[in-house]
This record gives sequence, structure tokens and C-alpha cells, in this order.
Amino acid sequence: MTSSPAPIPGLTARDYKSEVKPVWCPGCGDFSVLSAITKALAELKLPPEKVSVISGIGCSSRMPAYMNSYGFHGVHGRAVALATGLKLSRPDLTVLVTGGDGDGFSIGGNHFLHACRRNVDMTYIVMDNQVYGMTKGQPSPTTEPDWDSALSPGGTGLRPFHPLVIALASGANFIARGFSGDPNGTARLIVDAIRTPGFSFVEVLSPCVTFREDQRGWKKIVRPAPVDPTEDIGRAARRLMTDDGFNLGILYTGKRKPYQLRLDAVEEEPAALETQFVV
Amino acid sequence: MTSSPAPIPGLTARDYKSEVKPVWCPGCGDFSVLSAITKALAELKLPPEKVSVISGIGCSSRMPAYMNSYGFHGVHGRAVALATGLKLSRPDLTVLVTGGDGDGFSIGGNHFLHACRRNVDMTYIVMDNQVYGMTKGQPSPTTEPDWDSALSPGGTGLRPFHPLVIALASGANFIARGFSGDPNGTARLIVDAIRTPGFSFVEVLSPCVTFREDQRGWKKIVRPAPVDPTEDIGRAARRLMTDDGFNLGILYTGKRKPYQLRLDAVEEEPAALETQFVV
Amino acid sequence: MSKPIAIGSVAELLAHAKAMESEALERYLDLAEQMEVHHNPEVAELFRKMARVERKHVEKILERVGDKDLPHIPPWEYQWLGEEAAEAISNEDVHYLMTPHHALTLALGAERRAFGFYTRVVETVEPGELLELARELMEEEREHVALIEAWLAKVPEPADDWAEDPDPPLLQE
Amino acid sequence: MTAKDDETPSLSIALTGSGGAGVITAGNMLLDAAAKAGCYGLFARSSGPQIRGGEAAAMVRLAKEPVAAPGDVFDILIAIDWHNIDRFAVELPLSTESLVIADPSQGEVPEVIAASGARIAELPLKDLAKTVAKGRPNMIALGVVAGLIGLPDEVADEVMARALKKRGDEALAASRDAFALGVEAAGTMSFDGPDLWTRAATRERWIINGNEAAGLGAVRGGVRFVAAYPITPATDLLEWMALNLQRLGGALVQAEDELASINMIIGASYGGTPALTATSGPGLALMSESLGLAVASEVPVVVVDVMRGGPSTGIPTKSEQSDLNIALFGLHGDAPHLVLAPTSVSDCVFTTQWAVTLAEALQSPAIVLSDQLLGQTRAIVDRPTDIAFVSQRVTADAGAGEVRRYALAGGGVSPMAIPGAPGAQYTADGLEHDERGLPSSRAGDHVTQLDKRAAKLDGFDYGNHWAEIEGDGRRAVVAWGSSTGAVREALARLGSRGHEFRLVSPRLLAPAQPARWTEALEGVERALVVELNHSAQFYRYLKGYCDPPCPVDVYHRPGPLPLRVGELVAEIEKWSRS
Amino acid sequence: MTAKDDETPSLSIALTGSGGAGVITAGNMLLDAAAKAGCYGLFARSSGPQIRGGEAAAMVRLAKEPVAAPGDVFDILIAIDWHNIDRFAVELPLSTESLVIADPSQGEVPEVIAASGARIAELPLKDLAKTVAKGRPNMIALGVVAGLIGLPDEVADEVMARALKKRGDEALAASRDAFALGVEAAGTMSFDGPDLWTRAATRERWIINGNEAAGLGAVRGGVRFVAAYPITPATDLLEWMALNLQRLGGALVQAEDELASINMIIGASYGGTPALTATSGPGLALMSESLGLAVASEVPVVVVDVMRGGPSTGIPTKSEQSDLNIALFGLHGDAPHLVLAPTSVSDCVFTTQWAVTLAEALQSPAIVLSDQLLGQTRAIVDRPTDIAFVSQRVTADAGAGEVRRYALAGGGVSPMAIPGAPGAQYTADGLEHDERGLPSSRAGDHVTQLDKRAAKLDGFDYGNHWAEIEGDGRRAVVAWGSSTGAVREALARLGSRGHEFRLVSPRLLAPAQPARWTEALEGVERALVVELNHSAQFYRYLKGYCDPPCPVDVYHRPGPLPLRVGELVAEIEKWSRS
Ligand SMILES: Cc1ncc(C[n+]2csc(CCOP(=O)(O)OP(=O)(O)O)c2C)c(N)n1
Ligand SMILES: Cc1ncc(C[n+]2csc(CCOP(=O)(O)OP(=O)(O)O)c2C)c(N)n1
Ligand code: SF4
Ligand code: SF4
Ligand SMILES: [Mg+2]
Ligand SMILES: [Mg+2]
Repeated sequence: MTSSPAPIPGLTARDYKSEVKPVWCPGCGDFSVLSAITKALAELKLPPEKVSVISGIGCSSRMPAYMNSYGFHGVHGRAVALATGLKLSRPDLTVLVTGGDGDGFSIGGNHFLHACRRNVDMTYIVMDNQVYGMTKGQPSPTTEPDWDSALSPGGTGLRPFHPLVIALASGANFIARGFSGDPNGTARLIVDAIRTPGFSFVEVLSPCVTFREDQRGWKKIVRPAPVDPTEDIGRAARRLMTDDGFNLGILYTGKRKPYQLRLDAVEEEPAALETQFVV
Repeated sequence: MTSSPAPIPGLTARDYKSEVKPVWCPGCGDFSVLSAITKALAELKLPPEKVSVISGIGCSSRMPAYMNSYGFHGVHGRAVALATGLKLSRPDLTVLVTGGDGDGFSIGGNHFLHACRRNVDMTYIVMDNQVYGMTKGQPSPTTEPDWDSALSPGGTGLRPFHPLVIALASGANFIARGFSGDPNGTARLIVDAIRTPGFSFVEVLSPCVTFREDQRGWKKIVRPAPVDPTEDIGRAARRLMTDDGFNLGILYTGKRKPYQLRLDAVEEEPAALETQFVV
Repeated sequence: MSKPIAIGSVAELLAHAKAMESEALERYLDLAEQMEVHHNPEVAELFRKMARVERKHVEKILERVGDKDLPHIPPWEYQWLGEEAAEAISNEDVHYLMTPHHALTLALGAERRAFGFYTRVVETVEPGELLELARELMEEEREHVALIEAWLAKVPEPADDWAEDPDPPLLQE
Repeated sequence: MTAKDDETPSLSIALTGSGGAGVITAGNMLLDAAAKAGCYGLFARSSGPQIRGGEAAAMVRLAKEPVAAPGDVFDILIAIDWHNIDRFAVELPLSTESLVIADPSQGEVPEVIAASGARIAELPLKDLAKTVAKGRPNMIALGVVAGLIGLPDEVADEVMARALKKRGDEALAASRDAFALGVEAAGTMSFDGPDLWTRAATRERWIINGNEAAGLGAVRGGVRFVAAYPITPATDLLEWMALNLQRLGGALVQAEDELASINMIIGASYGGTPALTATSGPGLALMSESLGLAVASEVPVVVVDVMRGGPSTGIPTKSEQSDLNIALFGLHGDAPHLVLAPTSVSDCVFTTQWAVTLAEALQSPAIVLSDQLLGQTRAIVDRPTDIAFVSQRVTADAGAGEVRRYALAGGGVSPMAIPGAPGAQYTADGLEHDERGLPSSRAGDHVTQLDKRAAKLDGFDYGNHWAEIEGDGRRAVVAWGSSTGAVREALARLGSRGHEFRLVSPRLLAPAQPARWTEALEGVERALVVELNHSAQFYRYLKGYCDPPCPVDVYHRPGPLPLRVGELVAEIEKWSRS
Repeated sequence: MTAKDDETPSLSIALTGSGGAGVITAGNMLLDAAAKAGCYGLFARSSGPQIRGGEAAAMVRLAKEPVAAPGDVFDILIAIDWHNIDRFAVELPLSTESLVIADPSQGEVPEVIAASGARIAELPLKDLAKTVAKGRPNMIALGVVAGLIGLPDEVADEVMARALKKRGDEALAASRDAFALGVEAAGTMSFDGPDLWTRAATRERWIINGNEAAGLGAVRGGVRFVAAYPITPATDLLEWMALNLQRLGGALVQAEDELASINMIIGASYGGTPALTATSGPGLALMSESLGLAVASEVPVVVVDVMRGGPSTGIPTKSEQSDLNIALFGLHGDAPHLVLAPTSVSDCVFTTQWAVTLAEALQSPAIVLSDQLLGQTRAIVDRPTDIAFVSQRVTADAGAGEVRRYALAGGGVSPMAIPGAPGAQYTADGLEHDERGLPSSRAGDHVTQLDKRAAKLDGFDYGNHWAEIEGDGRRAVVAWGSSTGAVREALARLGSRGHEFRLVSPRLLAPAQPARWTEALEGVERALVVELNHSAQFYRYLKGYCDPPCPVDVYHRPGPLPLRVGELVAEIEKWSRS
């Protein structure tokens, strides 16, 4: 290590980062998402040990290791299910799920659907780069139909998956879109997402500079959503259905009660169950 | 076999039924769905050997055995994927997928999402009885939150999954709802579904008289959808998002081109590929 | 074009100044680390150097702050003209094969943004202690801009194939 | 009395009927009443593919001693009707000494039944039922059986009263009347069975099935979180858990599929709550990727696999021991983990509790191989003893200095920090990692972590619980899981004929225990593995992982028919002459 | 010249560097040029966890004879820089006879390298590159190597011209100049290596990696439909298929996950199109439920598992042979199927083609166990011979009377009707079924279908292809898959020292071949299994499924480091004295 000045003391975003150096490509949007998350946690003043960050596999799913909270780098596509088990049994923890568009919408699509529906109180942050970064550039569900790649020469020809619409249709309680190029704005969305009870979904457009150089141009396209967040699900549906994917901000907030287990109901001993068997 | 009158000669619905006697409970809506499907096929005059009926596991998934077409009774939740492989490689066949709400929307949810998106030319008929019939009455994704059962005492507390909305949001090209109590109307929907290129989704409300006695009352609730089918995805979204689940008819038809493989492009011999390796 | 700036007190301005310099410092440290991980030692060292400079700036601001209570401002409520703290280089603007020239160009952009920020404050606020402070800070940034300009002039321009990597990306998990 | 002198005195009774005949209810009541009258026994059922109204057989075996396998032949078969009887006639072996009671209104006694040469007694069950207001043939049948076997009246009455409490006095009266008619009818028939009634049980007796027993074991072991997807024949276990966990401050979540359920329990356990799921073969297959995650990230979880006939969807309602291979070897990579098998219905309590304890202590996934036979057989058993295991999960204390999640110390078990503990944060990982949990592809880290994960399992002292070893013959029979019961009884029968055998029934199947296997076979000339599958899975496993001190043979066949004592006696005798 | 007399004359060269240094490109060019100059060889690479700009090593071995394993030590190591060299220093063994060429501007030669005692030559690669317009150090390095090993100039030129065709004349000129500088610099160094250049190859030579080879084998076997989900290190195979299938009237579909991909290929194959997927351990685990469906419904499919370090996510970019267990036993129930392993890079063509043929002929899923080492090593090989297998899928003719899909005739292979054929309709089923395919839970149907599915695999005549058996010693070494190459060379080296060994490398791993295994070990005193995994999986399998005619030992260790010839020579020598 070359000599370098010590960081500023005090509870800042940096206190939520670990000592591990990211292997992400310089320029990758995920760095800024890391910033946004840690800023949000600092803002919420959550003790790092009360936060758990759960992920699957992918570049974006490397997130937990770079944070100073508890983490679980699980298997590809199953992060949301893993986080559900954790949060349901440990309602005292703040549970975040971080991952990519492949992890979350391709192999993990079913858990995404059902997590929205189940509405457990956690925040799911998807770094959408419309590609499988980790495995070297295959199309993901959010990729444009004509994006050429070795696995789909000439493009997939498939209609891109629209995560926000699916989230809405399946019952997520908070739906927002951020952009890694605006880490402070994204931090704000994450703060709101964490504060909103129930399943909060934040899609963060996060360029893959290695396989999607073109995404460096996103910063010129994104814009704040032209209208305020709505609670009306029908209106939200119509709006999102025709959304071009570049409107930023909170797009829907609901008031559905989160799903919780009644873990504190009765607390008998197992022996109490035995009478049912006695002859 | 007890003696019974011979079927009417000519190509009728009966010609699409096999000799196998269904194990369904008398009163189960699935009998009428079988009728509807066979009537539809008779109407379309499709030779039985050019039809393949693919299913997963569940009462409703027993369908293929009761038909005289080719069939595949696969594993739980994977029918749509199996059918996709078949249809993509055999575009000459008419491929139907039949199954239940548990099979299709719980364990099979991801394939449902991606099949809608992929838009392969086939017809998916889900017999929705809002319960797992085959395994003796557990809540399915479409079950009401307060339906009491042994596995979820007091109800799941979960928002029901809305299959038609998800189908629309993820790109299905034809979306309709039928009712087993109206097999002729359902046959008509199936005919239209098969005729419409791309992925067609038909939800058929099909009572489980054994675990959901209450569904015998459906016949009093269902009604034709009050407005005509639309091609406008935004309008369809809004309409479906607030639909109560009992409007029958075609609810959306799109014009998206089905996904096909270019299997007939070039037809070289494998030997032609070898030059790339030669030193 | 640029949005109005609403900074109403010396404390608020100092809070901005502190956030700006410390975010710049953090970012340079992060970027230095990134360059080390991706084996671009030259640029890594340059970023570390920038970090050392920023560290001094932070200290200077802290001196000014003294025992004054600064208001807590959530990250998204700072009055930056762009998305991020004016003096921080954007994570998205770097490249693993970037040259010192690129790095300094980015640093220059950052200093210019900082200068622009204070200029905007100077243009917006009422005369008084606040304006004085803003002006001072603006002048400091002007110096930094000049410093980096001079520095940049001494660094060779990148070759046109600087971003070329003969090897393909490496596949992982 | 049909039991030969060398046989455990017992009575096997089958009731068949379909379409709401109520034979299952009657069978259950028979077992309940017999239990109250002081005897041991079993109740199993078989049925057609229909969800409702299908043909069904209730199969009850009653005995003075605990029994764990069906009898060789049925002493009494009472048929309310004969619909599709040929579908499960093979499950209803009869002999010339059997008594078949048939309702003449249901047509001739079918050839598959008549061919046994059993005595046939006719009784117009349906017509008789009509003579009682709201009378049902199944209660008449129950009365007939009670009369024939001499079941004390008062216990039957107690059981009817309890079973029909909710249905009101009228229903109870109807049942009593019908029952009485049956008893009366029995008086006209001759039947000679052993006397099994000794009301005074010395120890507390339970009626429980293996699924409930596994559930009880799980909660005794500390499980408070279950996530699962229903599947036959594991669903009852889940339903038992759903209801009973509520009383313990725990809960069950119905997951969208098995991929979700295994990950949910990994998440819960990572958060500090002992967690379990139950499934059957197809579900276990879906869980195998994530079981590997539990191995690599060292998170304890328990999966109860209630085996059914395979492969694929197979025969969902019938038993087989054919998931051993996938349980042992179904994970990719080198992924050591625990596999256990309960040796009887009541041992499901102990083995599941032990599995939870071991999983927690060793931070490893554990698979418990129950099966349909254990899971869905209701048995009268002595109350399983309470065991309080001492070992438990080793957690990292907060502030104990640097915490290395995957530190190599402690025989491979490293203290595990539980989220919430300050200063001990780490990231659990399925990527290969170093001691701190950071991803590493270095050869050194890989081999040390592989060694650690294997060593913690291999080095643990499993004590005597690893197997049940009984008897002392020069020949040994090795059985596992549900086969143990039939083998035990077969050996007892052979024993009373003067042939002594050793029974070895390992409860701990993995990690492999070559030293203990060898020791258990010490002094044995020849051993025979008995199991219910097509490819002799345990036999292959034993040979692959151990150099047995004696030649080993195997008797195996697939389900769906359970192993019968008589079948085994014959096979073992033949083998012992080899 | 470093090779000892008993060693295959060869040269091992490593180029290291990072962050766009271009060592992978240079390594590939070296191999290409060497191939043109008439020699055999291999190219493998190793890299850090970064996607871009990470540290990398290009490892080339060149030889007069075909080689299949890395050399024991590197003769030449040329480092453009030393970044993180310690991460893979263990992959770069050096000896005192090695030559290390280092750029002094990159700092001292790191201790891990210097400690080998290798000769160090300094060469300012970066500075030299700057003397050429657009010059790159990797081309200088290539020139140095070419100069040292005497690579004929014209082949290097040819290769550069081809590689840089797209980049234009300027780029080519820059490369040529840089290369020339390197050659010149080499002139100042002393290096003594074997002469490998004999331009005139007698047979056509290919450069191919195992993933491409498996792809070619698959299409030769008739595969025209692929559905898959990307995963390292199988992705290249899929990418090759995606591009090349287009030319054959076939296609690849990217599925949403592995559950979908296996089901898609089952669907396609049921429809009559030979179909394949490729994956690695985690994906194989996800496929296991549906592989069971293919077994039960008797639908041929091929799954190529390009193995990587396990368990769980493990070490995705490195090789290991640890998925044998899951491949053999990962399906629930009794589910016999085919498992094969290619014995070398070029054998991936044959084995995959054979796997497709067998799967089709036997209506069974086949798993091909390739691994990262085979899959991603580029090798110079003799053109693999064309084989046209005669057997193929037996289909049911239309109108041939009643068609029983699962009829018991034909050694277990029943004619399979293809949708579209009139009059032969049936429903394929994963439920147990009777001969007609109708669901059945009868014991008779279960056992006959289980027997049928086992018998069709056990009874097939696999001919000589089942294994490669070479040599005739009294001691045998058994290797499988990618380990075969290193073992073969080790035995050759030992052979030239006068110790004769037999090599047995089974290509067909399942169904188990106890008779053939025994025959292959006939006359052998003692055998040694060699494999790259932690739990000695093949060794256990062999013991479990065969009574070998001689004592069998095992040498095994996990990846990620490949087995080295020298390591094996030492181990085998030690063992042969035991
Ligand atoms: C079961 C399984 N299948 C496939 C893979 C290979 N794999 C790893 S990451 C990945 C895709 C990652 O894409 P995304 O989630 O978008 O993350 P990104 O790298 O783009 O951030 C794939 C296919 C795997 N690890 N496990
Ligand atoms: C992998 C797997 N998990 C679970 C099951 C058990 N199972 C069979 S059918 C079924 C649910 C069927 O519900 P649905 O699809 O709604 O069909 P229905 O019976 O209601 O028509 C379940 C859970 C299985 N066969 N395979
Ligand atoms: S490959 Fe793409 S997503 Fe992955 S780290 Fe690099 S830039 Fe980010
Ligand atoms: S259980 Fe329900 S769904 Fe199944 S056959 Fe009976 S009525 Fe139909
Ligand atoms: Mg992505
Ligand atoms: Mg249903």
C-alpha cells in the first residue's frame, strides 16, 4: 500500500464500506450504487450490524462483500428467497437485496414475482445494465431485441422485460427507478424504499462499461419522471406500461400491509404438543 | 367396458378424447375444459397427430392422457418450457399447454413470465381453481388471502396473483378468460387463441368441487366482460388491473410477431464447419 | 439553465464546502484503489496525490468550521449544480486504461465545477459574511483550477489507441 | 389363530371399500380403540388415483409387542365393496386361514381374492346399514371386526364418542347402533385370534405417524422456522408443523417452489433460527444446488425427504428407499453433509431431533431420509423418550476481537456470527473463500476449506446413536430406514427358530463411517444388506466407502410394496444357507 | 535444453502481464505460429477475478509429440509486469534451468519467482515498445520468445498478418517492428531448447479447444437444437453452437434458467430433434429433477457439464473433476442414465458425438463430463477422425398397428413415435406407467419399467469405445476425463525409465461396467486411480460397483491446479514401490 491520508472520522457512508476492494471495472455504475446505498444507510443511521445485504451471483451481486454490514452472497437467482427467510425470522434487521437484471429477472424471475406479492418488508435494488456482465455479455431479459452478441447473434428478437410493470402487477408496495450517475438521488430513493413498509423495488440503471459501452450515453437520456408518484394502481399501470425506461424517481407507493409472521403469539414448550398423541 | 352407444361417426370432439377415464372428481370443472378443448380442435379440424398437449403436474395437468393427440405429462411447473422446445423445433405442430394455477403461477411462474415475453406460437390453458387440488387443498397464488387451510391456518394473508395482468405486462399476445361452466364459450376462446399467432393465454375458471365447494357458486358470478377486447396495451392494463376476476371473454389481443427460429436458413453439413480449426 | 441555489447561511455553505472536499477526497481514494486493482499504477498514484491535496482542503475547511455546528444536510439536498458533489469525479467517467492526461482532465473538470458552484453562490447570495466566504472559496477554487491546468499541460496527450486492449474480457462466475 | 408359534402374536385386518365407504375412518378408529385396549399396532392405507371416492384399503395390524411392518397375511378382510380391488390385491395377501367377509350385494368375491382359498363369510353390510337410522356400513364393519377379535366394548365406545363429538348425538347413536349390529353379526362367524387386550400399559403410549414424529423431533431440536412447498407424502408433516409451530412462537411459510423454500430456510438459519423444510424426491432434486450453498457457506439446515417411488414423478403415494443416492451424492462439487435415516415411526422423533442438533453443531445441511411408509403409517408406540442434546451452534461473541467466519480452528467448526452482533460482520459465501470469507481461487484456500468442511463431519463423535445394533449372530443383516422394522421382526422370527443374526441399522448414513461399519460387522462371517430400491444403493455405498471385514450380499427390490416379514424370513433363510 | 532424456521434448512458455498487456493474445499467436511450424502444443490461461484489466498468465506448451498436460516447469517466463503475480505463482513452476525475462521498470523480480533460482534476464519491454510507433510490449515479448525458441520467422509473420488483418496495415507494421525488436533482443540471451520445427505435418492439424470440440461432436452426432443458460466455463461452447448451428439449419435458444433449458431440450427431442444443453455444476444441479423426467419418459437428451471447482459457486474459472457424483447419482429415485467423459481436448469431438448417438439409440439422457481444463485449453491436434455411428433413434412407424410407447420388447428400447405420425399418439410420462404409457402404481408395472430402463443401458454393446486402454504392465493406472492426459505422459516418462504400466481410461462411466473394468485390470497386480477431486469419487464408484481383481489405490486431490506430469511421476513411482 502506498501511503494515503486517513478517512474522515464520524459515521459516514464510508463506515458502511468494507476493506475489500471491488473487482468491478472502473467506470461501472455499480460503484455509484455502492455509494448510494452506503449514503442511504448513513442517512438512516442504521448500525451496520443491524443491516443484512443479500445477493445472488453477478457483478452487481458482489455488493455484500464491499459493505461492512452482514452479507450473504448466495447462489444465482435466489437472493430474494434467501432474504425472505431472513427477514421473516428476524424482523428486527434491515434487509436489502442487491443484484443484477439477469439474476433478478431471468433465473430469479419467479422469486421476484412472489416477493412482490408476499410484500415482506425489505428493499430490493437491481442494478440493471441490460446485460449479463459477469459471464461476458449475454443478453438479459431487459436487453433490447436487436442487441447483437455471441450467444444471440443478431439479437434475441425478444420484447424486453419491464421490471417496474411486473413489480406493480405483482404487488410491490414501492416502485422507483434511479440512475447510478446520480448517486445522491438514488440514495434518496433507497432511503424512501427502506422507510416504506413492505417490499420496495428500486431499479437502478447502472451502466456496464465493458459490454455495453453505449450505456455511457445514458446520462444524457435519463430525466426525472414528469409527474409525481401515484398511489392509484390503475394509473400507475397505464403510466408504466408506456414508460420508455428512463424516467427517474418514485413511480408508485402503496399502502399494503407488509407480510409478517406471528412469531410472538404463544410461546409454549414442545412438550406441550405431546398431548395430541397420547392414547 | 360396459356396452355404450358408439360415438357419432365423423370428426367430432370425441375423436380427440382418448380411451382413458379421467380420475377427476365428478363435478370438477376440468371435465368441461376437456370438452371445450376437444370441441375447439374439432372445430379447427386439426388432425389429432398434429396436436401436442403438454402439461406439468396437478389434477388439471392430467389432461394430455385424456386426449387422443400427442401428449407429454412432464414435471411440476415446467410444461411451458417443455412446450417451447417442442414448438420451436417443430413449428408444424399445434402446441397446447394445459395445467393448473399452482403449476403455472407458483412453481412455474418464471416460465410463464418468459413464455409471454418470448411469444412462441402456442396456447396456454390454465384451469384456475385457486387451490392445489392434487395435493389436497393448499392455497395457490390465486387463492384469496383469508382462505383457511391446514398449511396456512387462517389464510395466507397474501395478495392473490393476477395472471391476466402478468400475462399482459410480460407480453402475451392474446389474453382471455373462460369458465368451465360454459364449455362452448370456452371452446370459442380456445379456437381464437390457437388461431392467434404468438403466445395465447386462456385462464379458465374451473371449480375444484372437492377442496373449494364454494366455487360451485361461480356460475352465478361470472359474466361476459362489459367491453370489447382491446389492442391498446395501456387501456388493457388499466382494465385488467381493476378487474375482479370474473369477466369472461377475450380481454386483449396484440399483433406482436411470434418468436421463431430460423431453422431453414442454410443447411450445410457439419464438415463445412471444420475449416475454422485447420492450422 | 442552472437551477437556483438556496444557501442561506455560513454554516450551510461550510457544510457544502466540507461535503464537497470530503467527497472528492473519498472519490479519489476509491478511484486510486480501482486503478490499483486494475493495474494502472501510474493513474492510481496520481489519484492518491489528488487525494492528498483534497485532504489538505478538507483540513482547511475543518479549520474554518472550528467548533461551529454545521447543519445536517441529506446527500440529495446539497445544492450542487450537477448530480454529485461538485468537486468529485464521477465514477462513471473513468476507464481502467486511462492515462494521467485523462485523470487530470477529469480533475480539472471537477475543480471547474467547484469553481462554478461557488461562482453561482456568489451570484446568488446577499452581501455579507456569507458572500465573503463564498468569494474566498471561489478564489481558492480558481487557484486549484490554475494549478491543475498547469499540471495537465505537462502531461502528454494520450495516444489515439489508449483504450485498446488486445485481450478479451475475462469471464467469471 | 393364524400366527405360527415363531411369529409375533398379531392380527392383521383390512377393510376395503370406495366412494365414501369410510374404510379409512373405520380403520383409524380400530387402531385408536385397540390402543386404548392396551395393544400395539399400525395403520396404513392404500388407495386409487382418484382424489375423492376412489377405492381404498385400510390396513391395520395389532399386536402385543411393538410391530413395525405389515403382517404376512391378513387374518380378516372385510369388504364393503370390491371396486378395483385388483389394483391393490397384491397389497392384501391372504391365506387359507384368512377370513374374508363380503357383502353379497356387491357381487361375487373377485377371483384375485377367492384364489387365496380364504374362508368367505357373507354379510349384507349395506342392507344391514339401512336398518339403522343414518347407519353406515363402515361402522357395521368395525363392529364385526371388534366382535371377531374381542375388542373390549368400552374402548370402541370411547373412540366413537370422541370421533363423533362434533357430529352430534344423533350421529353417535347411529354409529353405536351400527357397531352393535356388527358385533352381533360377528357372533355368527367363527374366528380364532390371539388375545391382545391387557388394558394396563406400563408406559405411556402414543399414536403417531412418522410425519408427525419428525415434526415433533424437529421442534424438540429447536426448529422454529419452516418454509416449504407441498408435495406428497411430505405434506402432512408440513401441515402438522404449520399448526403446531404457532404454539411455539415459530411459523411455517408456504414458498412459491422448492428453490425458494430451501433458500428461505438458509436465510432464516443464517439469521440464527434453526430451520427446516420437508419434501419428497422431486423437491429434493430442485434443492440440490442450494444445499451446496449451505455446505459452502456452512449454514445449518435440515431437509426431511419423505421418499416415494421414483424416478421422476414416479409413484407419489407409495414408499421406496430410492433417494439414498441423491441424498448422499446429489450435490455438485465435493460437498460433504449429513444424511440420516430414522429406523422406525417413533424413531422419526429422535432422528429428526438429532439431525437438527447435528446440523446446528456442525453448521452443515442435514438430510433426513424418511419415507411414505414411515411418514404415513400411524403406529401405537411407547412414548419416545426425551433427549436433551448438549451440543448446539457455536456462535461468535460480539467484540471478541477479529472474527474469521471460516477460521480453521475448532476441528473445522468456526464460530458463526449472527446478524445483529456488532463487530462480527461478515459475508457468507458460496464462492470458495479464505478464512475471512473473502472470495479466493487459490489452491491453498480451496484445499484448506475443503479439508475443514470434511473434517468437521468426519471428526465429530457421533456416539452410539449412529446405528442400532442388536443381536450377536455370526451372520448380520444390514438394513436402514423403514426397512429396519421388517428386518427386525424377520430376525426375531428366525431367532425363535434358533438362528441368531446380528441386526445393524445405521441411523447416520453420511458422513460415511467405515470404521464403525467395520466394527459393527466384527466377527461376522457374512452380511446381507436389505433395502427397498432397484439399484441396491446402500449396498453399493457400503462397498465403495468401506472395506467390509466380511463378504456382503444384498437383497433389494423396488417399491411400491413394503417389505414383508415372511418375504424376508424366506430370503434370509435362503441366504443363510449360502 | 531443459527436458530430461525421459521427458517428451517440449517447451513451456509463460507470458504474464495485466491491464491490457495483451499476454493472452500473444500466447494465442505463439500457439498458432508454432502449429504452422509443425509442432503440437497447448495453450491455457489463468487470470484474476477482474473482468477487465486483471492480471493474466498465458501458458503455452509446445512439443514434437501431442501433449495433453502442462509441462512440469516453465522453460521461459516473460513478464510484462508482475502485478499480483503471487496469486498465480503456484501455477507457474520454475526451476534453476528456467529463464525469466523481466522488465526492470516493473520493479524487482518478486520473491515467489526469484526463489526458484531461475536465471533472470532483464529487458526493458515497455521502453522498447515505445521506440516503435504503436508498438506494444506483448509483441516484443512474442518476438523474444520466437527468437529464443527459434520459431521460423515466416510463420510468426503469417499469424500476425492474420490476427491483425482487421486492424489495418499500420497495426500490422507496428507489430512486426515490435516483434523484430524482440527477436533481436533474444539474440543477446542464451537459451537452449529442443528443436521442434518440422513444418511438414503428415496429417491435417487443427487448433481447437474442448468446448469447440464438444460442439463439433454434438453437431456431428446430429444435434440441431440447443437451449441453454450461460455459465462459466460452458459459455464458449454455447457461443460456438449459437454461431455454427445457424449454418446447419439448427438453432440455439437462450433460456431463462437451467430448469427451462433442460425442459426445452426434452421438448425438442420428444419432437424428434436431437437436442443438447451445456452447463456447469450449479446448472447441472438445477437440471437434476428434469433429467429424471427424461429417464422416466425415455427421451434422449445430452447435457455437457463443463466442470469447475465446487461446491456451490466454488471456483468458476478453474477446473476440477468433482461433479462425478452428481452426474452418476444426482437424480432422485432409481434413474439409470448415461455418463461419459472425454479423455482429451480432441476426444471431446468423439465422446460428445458418441454421447449423442448413445442417447438417441438408448432413449436416455447422457451427461458428458468435460471440464474447464479440456473446455478452455486450446490444443494443436491431429484432425479428429470422422466416425459415422450406425445406431440411431428407433422410431415407431405410422400405422404399424397398436403402438405401445413403453413396450418391453427390444432389449428395453421401445420404438418412439414422433409427434406428427398418425395413429401412434401417446402421452410421454414421468409418472410410473404401464407399457402404453398410462399412469400406473402397480408393483408389476413399476418393476418391469425399472428393469427395462436399466436393461437397455446394461445390455447395450458399447464396443471398444468404452475406454482407452494402453500398455501392458503388471500395474495399472486408472484415470478418467481430463486427468488422462497427464497420466498418459507420466506413464510414458516412467516407461522410458523402464517401468511399464497399463493405462485404463474409461470413457463410458455409467452405466457401470464391472465386467469390462475387471477385464481391463486382468493380470494386473495393483491399480491406482488418479483423479482431480477431494473425495476420490471415481475410486469410490469403482469399488462400489465392481469387485476389482486386484487391490486398488487412489491418488487424488482437488483443483484448481491441474495435475502435473512430474507430480504424477513422483506419486506413481512412490506407489509402485508400495
Ligand atoms: C445456476 C447458475 N447459472 C448460471 C450462472 C452463471 N452466471 C453468473 S452471473 C450470471 C449473470 C449475471 O447477470 P446480472 O445478474 O445481470 O449481473 P451483472 O453481472 O450484469 O451485474 C450468470 C448467468 C451461475 N452462476 N449459476
Ligand atoms: C417439484 C414438485 N413439487 C411439488 C409437487 C407436488 N404437487 C403436485 S401437483 C401440485 C399442485 C397442483 O396444483 P395446480 O397446479 O393448481 O393443479 P390442480 O390440482 O389444482 O388442478 C403440487 C404442489 C410435485 N409434483 N413436484
Ligand atoms: S463487466 Fe460490466 S457490470 Fe461487470 S463490473 Fe464490468 S462494467 Fe460492471
Ligand atoms: S380435487 Fe379438485 S381439481 Fe382435483 S379433480 Fe377433484 S375437483 Fe378437480
Ligand atoms: Mg446485468
Ligand atoms: Mg389448482
